[in-house]
Amino acid sequence: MTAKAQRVAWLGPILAWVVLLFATAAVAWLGVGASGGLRFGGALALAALMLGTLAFGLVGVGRNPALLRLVAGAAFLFLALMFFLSFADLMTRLR
Amino acid sequence: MTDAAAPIDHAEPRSRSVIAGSYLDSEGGGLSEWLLTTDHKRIALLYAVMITAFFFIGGAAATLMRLELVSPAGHFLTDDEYNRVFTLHGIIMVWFFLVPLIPATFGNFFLPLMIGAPDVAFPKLNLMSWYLTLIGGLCVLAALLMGGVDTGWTFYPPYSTAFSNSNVALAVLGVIIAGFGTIATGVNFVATTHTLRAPGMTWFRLPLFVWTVYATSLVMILATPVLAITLMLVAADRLFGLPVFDGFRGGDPLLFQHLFWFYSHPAVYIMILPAMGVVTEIITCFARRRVFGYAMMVYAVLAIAIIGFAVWGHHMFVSGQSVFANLVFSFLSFIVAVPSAIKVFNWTATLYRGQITFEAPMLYALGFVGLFTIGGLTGLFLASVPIDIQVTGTYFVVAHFHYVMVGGAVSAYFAGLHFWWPKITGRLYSEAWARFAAVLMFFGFNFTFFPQFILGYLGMPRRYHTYPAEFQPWNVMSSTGAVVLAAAYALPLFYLVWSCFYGKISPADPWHAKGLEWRTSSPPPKRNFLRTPVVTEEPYDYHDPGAAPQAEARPVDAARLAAVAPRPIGGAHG
Amino acid sequence: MNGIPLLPQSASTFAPPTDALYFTLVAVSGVIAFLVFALIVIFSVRYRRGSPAPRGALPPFIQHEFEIGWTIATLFAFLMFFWWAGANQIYQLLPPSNAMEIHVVAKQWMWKIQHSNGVREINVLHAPVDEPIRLDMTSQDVIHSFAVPAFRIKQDILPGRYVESWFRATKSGSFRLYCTQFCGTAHSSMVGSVVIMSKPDFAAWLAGQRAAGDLAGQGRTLFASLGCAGCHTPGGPIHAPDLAGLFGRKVPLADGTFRLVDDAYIRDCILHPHSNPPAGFDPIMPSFKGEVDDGQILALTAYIRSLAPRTGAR
Amino acid sequence: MAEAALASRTPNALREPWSQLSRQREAATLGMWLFLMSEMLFFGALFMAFSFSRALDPAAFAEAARHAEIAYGAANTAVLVTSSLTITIAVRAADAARGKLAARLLAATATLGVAFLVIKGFEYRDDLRHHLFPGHDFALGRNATQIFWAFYWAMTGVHAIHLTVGVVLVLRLFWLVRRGRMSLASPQLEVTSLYWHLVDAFWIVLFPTLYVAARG
Repeated sequence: MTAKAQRVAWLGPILAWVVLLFATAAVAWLGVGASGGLRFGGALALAALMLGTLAFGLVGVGRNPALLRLVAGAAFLFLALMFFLSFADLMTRLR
Repeated sequence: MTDAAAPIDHAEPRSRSVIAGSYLDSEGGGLSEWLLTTDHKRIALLYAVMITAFFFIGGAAATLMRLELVSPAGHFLTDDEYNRVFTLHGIIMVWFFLVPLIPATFGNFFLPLMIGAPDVAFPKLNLMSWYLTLIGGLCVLAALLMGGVDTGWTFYPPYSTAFSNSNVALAVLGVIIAGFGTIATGVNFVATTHTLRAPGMTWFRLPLFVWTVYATSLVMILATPVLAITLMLVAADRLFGLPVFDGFRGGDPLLFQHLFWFYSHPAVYIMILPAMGVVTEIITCFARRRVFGYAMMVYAVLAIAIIGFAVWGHHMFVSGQSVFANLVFSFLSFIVAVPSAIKVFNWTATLYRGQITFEAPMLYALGFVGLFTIGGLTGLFLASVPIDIQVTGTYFVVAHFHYVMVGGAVSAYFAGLHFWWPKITGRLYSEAWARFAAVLMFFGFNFTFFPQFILGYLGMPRRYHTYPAEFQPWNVMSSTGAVVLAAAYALPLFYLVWSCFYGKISPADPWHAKGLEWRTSSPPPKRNFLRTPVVTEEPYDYHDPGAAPQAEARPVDAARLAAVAPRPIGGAHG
Repeated sequence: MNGIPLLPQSASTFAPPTDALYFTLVAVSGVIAFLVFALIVIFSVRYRRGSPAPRGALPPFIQHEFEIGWTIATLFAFLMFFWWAGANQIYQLLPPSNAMEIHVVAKQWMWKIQHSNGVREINVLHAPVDEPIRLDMTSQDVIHSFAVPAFRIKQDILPGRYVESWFRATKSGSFRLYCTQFCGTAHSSMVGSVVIMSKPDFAAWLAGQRAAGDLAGQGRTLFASLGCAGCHTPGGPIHAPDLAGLFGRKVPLADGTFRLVDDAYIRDCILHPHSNPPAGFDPIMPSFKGEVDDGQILALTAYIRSLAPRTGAR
Repeated sequence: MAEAALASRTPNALREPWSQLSRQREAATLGMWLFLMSEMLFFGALFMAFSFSRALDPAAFAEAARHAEIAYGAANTAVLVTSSLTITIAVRAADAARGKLAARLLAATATLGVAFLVIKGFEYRDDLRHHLFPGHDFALGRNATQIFWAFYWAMTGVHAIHLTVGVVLVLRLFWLVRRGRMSLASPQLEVTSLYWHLVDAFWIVLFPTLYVAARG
C-alpha cells in the first residue's frame, strides 16, 4: 500500500445521507400528521427504504462479492422463516 | 495391519523428544502458555478438559436422578432438590457439554488440519470463545452454589420469570455468555473454511467432517443469537420487571417457546451434525472404502441444517399452538427426517464390499449408527401429532433425545476420541480396553434408555421424582443400566490417561487413513504442516474408483514419509 | 394390573386410533431398524478384512438408482405417515357440539374442577362414560398440562388464556391425571384422577355432591358458632392459618415434613392441634376433643373443602 | 507530507495465520459479515417478538405507542444516520491513505454516537417521569400497554448497549490511527464500520416501527 494521498469519493455517501434525512423527517411526519393504514404502511415502507439506502448507499453492499451478499440474504431468509412460521401459529388460533 | 493393538503392558519410557517440534512441546511459559495460547490445537485441548469437567458434573446430577427414581416415593431428595438437580443436568449437558462437544474439540483441532491450514482464521477470537464458554459455565456453577436453579433447562415463563424462587438470572446470564462464545466459534470456522483451504482443496474434496462442521457453524451463527435475545428478555423480566411474556398483561408465553425452540431445535443439529461427520470419517477408514454417495451426503448435511430451522413447532403440539401450525410443523418434521435416513443408508452402504476391521473407533461408530437409527426413528413418533400428544412431556421424549444426543453425539465423540487420539497425543491406547468400553457403552446405553420409551408411552411424566408404583420395574431397569453406562464412560478416562504416559508412540498415520490430518506428524507440529500441502486427489481415496479395496493399505509408506516432511499430497493414483 | 405394564390402559375413543398409528410406526421402525442392523452385521461378517468374499467396483445402478430409490421410498413412507397422523389429528380436533362442559382451573399444585351445575371438586374429576366431555381450562399462575394417558389426551394450560380439550371415555374406572408441564416445587404431586362412572352412577354422584354442598352449609354455621372464624380469618388479630384453598394442598409442618390436607388431617387438627402443628404458626389453638362429634367434624371438613382459594386472579 | 510519514511509521497489518494482506482482509470482512448475520437474527428475533405481541392486541399497542416521544426518536435518527455517513467517509479516507482525515471523521463518529446516547438519556428521563416503566406505578393500566413499554425499554436498551460498544471500538480506532499505531490498510477500519452501520440499521428499523407504525 502506497502512502500517496488520493481523492476520497464522498458524493455517493452524502447523497444517501440526504435521502436518509428526508426519510427520517417523513417518518416523523407520519407519526403526528397521518393515521391508520397510511401511517402504518408508510412507516414500514420508509423503514425498508432507509434500510436499503443505508445498505447500498453507505455500506456499499452492491459492490460486495457475491458471497457477502449471500450471507446478508441468508439472514433475511431465516428471519422470514421465523416470522412466517410463528405467525402461522398466531394467525390461525381459534380463539 | 495397524499398529494399534498395543498390549497394556507394552510400556515404553516416556520420550517426547522423539517427536520434534510438536504443538505439545513446552515453550517455557508454564501454565500461561496454555491459557494464553492461540494455537487451535491447544485451544481444542482446553475445550476438551473443560467439557470433561462439565460432563462429570452433569453426570453426577444424572446419577442422583437415577438413584432417586429407583423408588416410587423418592427417598433421597426433596421436591426442590430434585428440581434443581435435573435443571443443572440439563443446562450443563446441553450448553456446556453437548454444544461444544465435537465442534469445539475435534472441530478446532482438525478443521484446519483437514483443509491444510496453519490455524483458524481468527486465532485470538478462538481463544476468546473458550474463555466465554468457561465464564458462562462458571456463572452457571455459581448459580448452583448459591442455591441452584429450578426451572428446567428450557426456562419456560411465566415460571422462570415470575414464580421461580431461584438464581434464574445468573444461570441465564451464563448461557448467554457461552452463547456468544458459540457464535464466535461458528464465525471462525466458516471464515476458515472459506479462506484457508490449501491449494487444490476444492469444496467437493473436503472431508465430510469439514462439511458437517461448516454446516454446524452456520447453525450456530444463525440460531444462537435468537437464544441470546430470548433469554435476555427473561432476564429483563427477572431483573427489571419487563413483562414481555406475561399472559396476565397481554403477553404470550408461547412467544417465548417459539423463540426458544427456534434456537433449541437447530441446537440438536449443532450436536448431531458434527457427530455424523466424525462417524463418516471412521466408517470409511475402517471399511477401506470410499464414502458411498459423497455428494448426497453433503446435500443431506446442508438440507438438515436448513430444514432443521423450520421444524421447531413439533415441541409445541400440546402447548396451545394452533392446529394449522401443528400440521405444518408435523409435515416439515417428517421431511427433515429424510436426509437423516439417507445418511444412515449411506453409512451402511459404505460397508458393502469393503475390507472391514473392527478397532475401537469403528465399534463406537457402528454403535452410533445403531443408536442414532433408533433415535431417528422414534423422532417419527414425535412428528405424528396424535402420538406426540400422548408422549410429549413424558419419558418417551427423554429417551428419544438421549438416543440422539447421548447415544448419537457422545458415542461419536468417543469414536472420534479413539480415532484421533494417536494424532492428538502421539500415543496409542490399549485396544482391548477400548473395545471393551465401546461394547459396554452400547449395551449400557440401551439398558438405560430403552425402558424409558415404554415408560413414556405408559404416560410417566418427566421431571417427576415421585411416581405411581406400577412404573417402578422399568425405572429400576433404567437405573441399573445407568450404572453400567457410568462405568463405560469412566473407563476411557483411565486407559486414555494411562496411554499419555505409558502408551506406545504412535506413527503419523496408525490407521493408514486418508485426509490431510494424517499427512503430518503425530502429534502435529506447531503450524500443522512443514510445507503447505497441495491436494490433487479426491476425498477418501482408499481405492481406485473402478476397483475393489485391497486388504493391504496403500500407499504403504506414505505415513512414515509424511512424518518427516509432509509430501505434497497426491500424484500417486493407483 | 399385575406384572410389568407395557401399554397404558385404553379408556377413550382416542385410544384405538392412536394405538393403531403407534403400533404401525413401531412395526415399520422395527423393520427399518432390523434391516439396518442386519445389513451392518452381514456386511461386517462378509466383508471383514481378508475375507474371501468377492469385491469389485460398485455396479453403477447401486450408486445411483439405489440412492434415488431409497430417498424417494423414505420420502413417500414419511408422507404417508404424515397424512395418517394429520388426518387423525383433524378427526380429533373438535368436540361434538353436545359435549358436556367441565371447567378446569390449574394452579400450583392442584386441579380445581367445576361442573356446570356448580359442583366443585379438587384433584378428582368425575365424568360419565360414553359421553363427550369438553374441558374448558385455564391456569391461575404458571403453565400446567392436563394429561390423562389412558385417554391419550394432553393439553397445556396457559395463564391468561382459555384452552380446551375433550374426550369420550369408553370404560368406567379411575384413571390417572398428571400435570406434565414443569410447574415448580411440587410438580410431581400435581396428580389426580379422572373417575369415569356409568351415567346413572354419575347422576347419583352429582346429586350427592349437592347434598354435600348442604353439609358444607351446616359446617359454615358450626364454624361461626364454635368460634373458629375468630382466628381463621385473614387479617384477624391472631396469626392462624388461612383455610381458603387449603384442602388438597401439601403443607409444611413444624417438624419439617409435609402433610397433605385431607379429611384425616383436618380431623387431627381439630382434635389434637398440638400434636404436629403446621410450620410458621404458634400452637395456640385449643383442642376441640369432646366438644364436636364425628358428624360435626364431617360438616366442618365439607365446609373447609368448599372454600375456594383467595387469590387476586380473575 | 505528514501523512506519508504517518503511513511509514505504522506497523504491519498482517496477522497470524495469514501470509497475504488481501486474504486477511477478505477473511476479516467475511467474518464480520457472518457476525452481522448473527446480529441480524438477534435483532430480527426481537422485532418478531414485538410484531407477534402487537398482533395480539394492536389497540393497546397503539395507545401505548402514542406516549413515545417522536421528537426524540427523530432527532436521534438524524444523529445516527449522520454518524454512518462520517464513518463511511472515514473508511474511504483511510483507503486513500489520508490518515488525518480518517482520524477526524472517526472522532466525529464517536461524538455523534455519544450525542445519541445523551439524547436517549434525556428521553429516558422523560419516560420515567411519565411513569412509563412497567410495574406498579405504570401510567397506562394493567394490559398490553405494559408489553409495549417492556419492548420499548428492552429494544432501546439493547440498542444503547450495542452503540456503547460501537463508540468504544471507534474511539480505539481513532486513538490508534491518530497515534499511527495502526496501519491504514488494516481490515479493522472496515470491519468496525460494518458493525457501526448495523447498529444504525437496527435503529433505522426501530424508530419507524416502535415510535410510528405501532401507533396504528
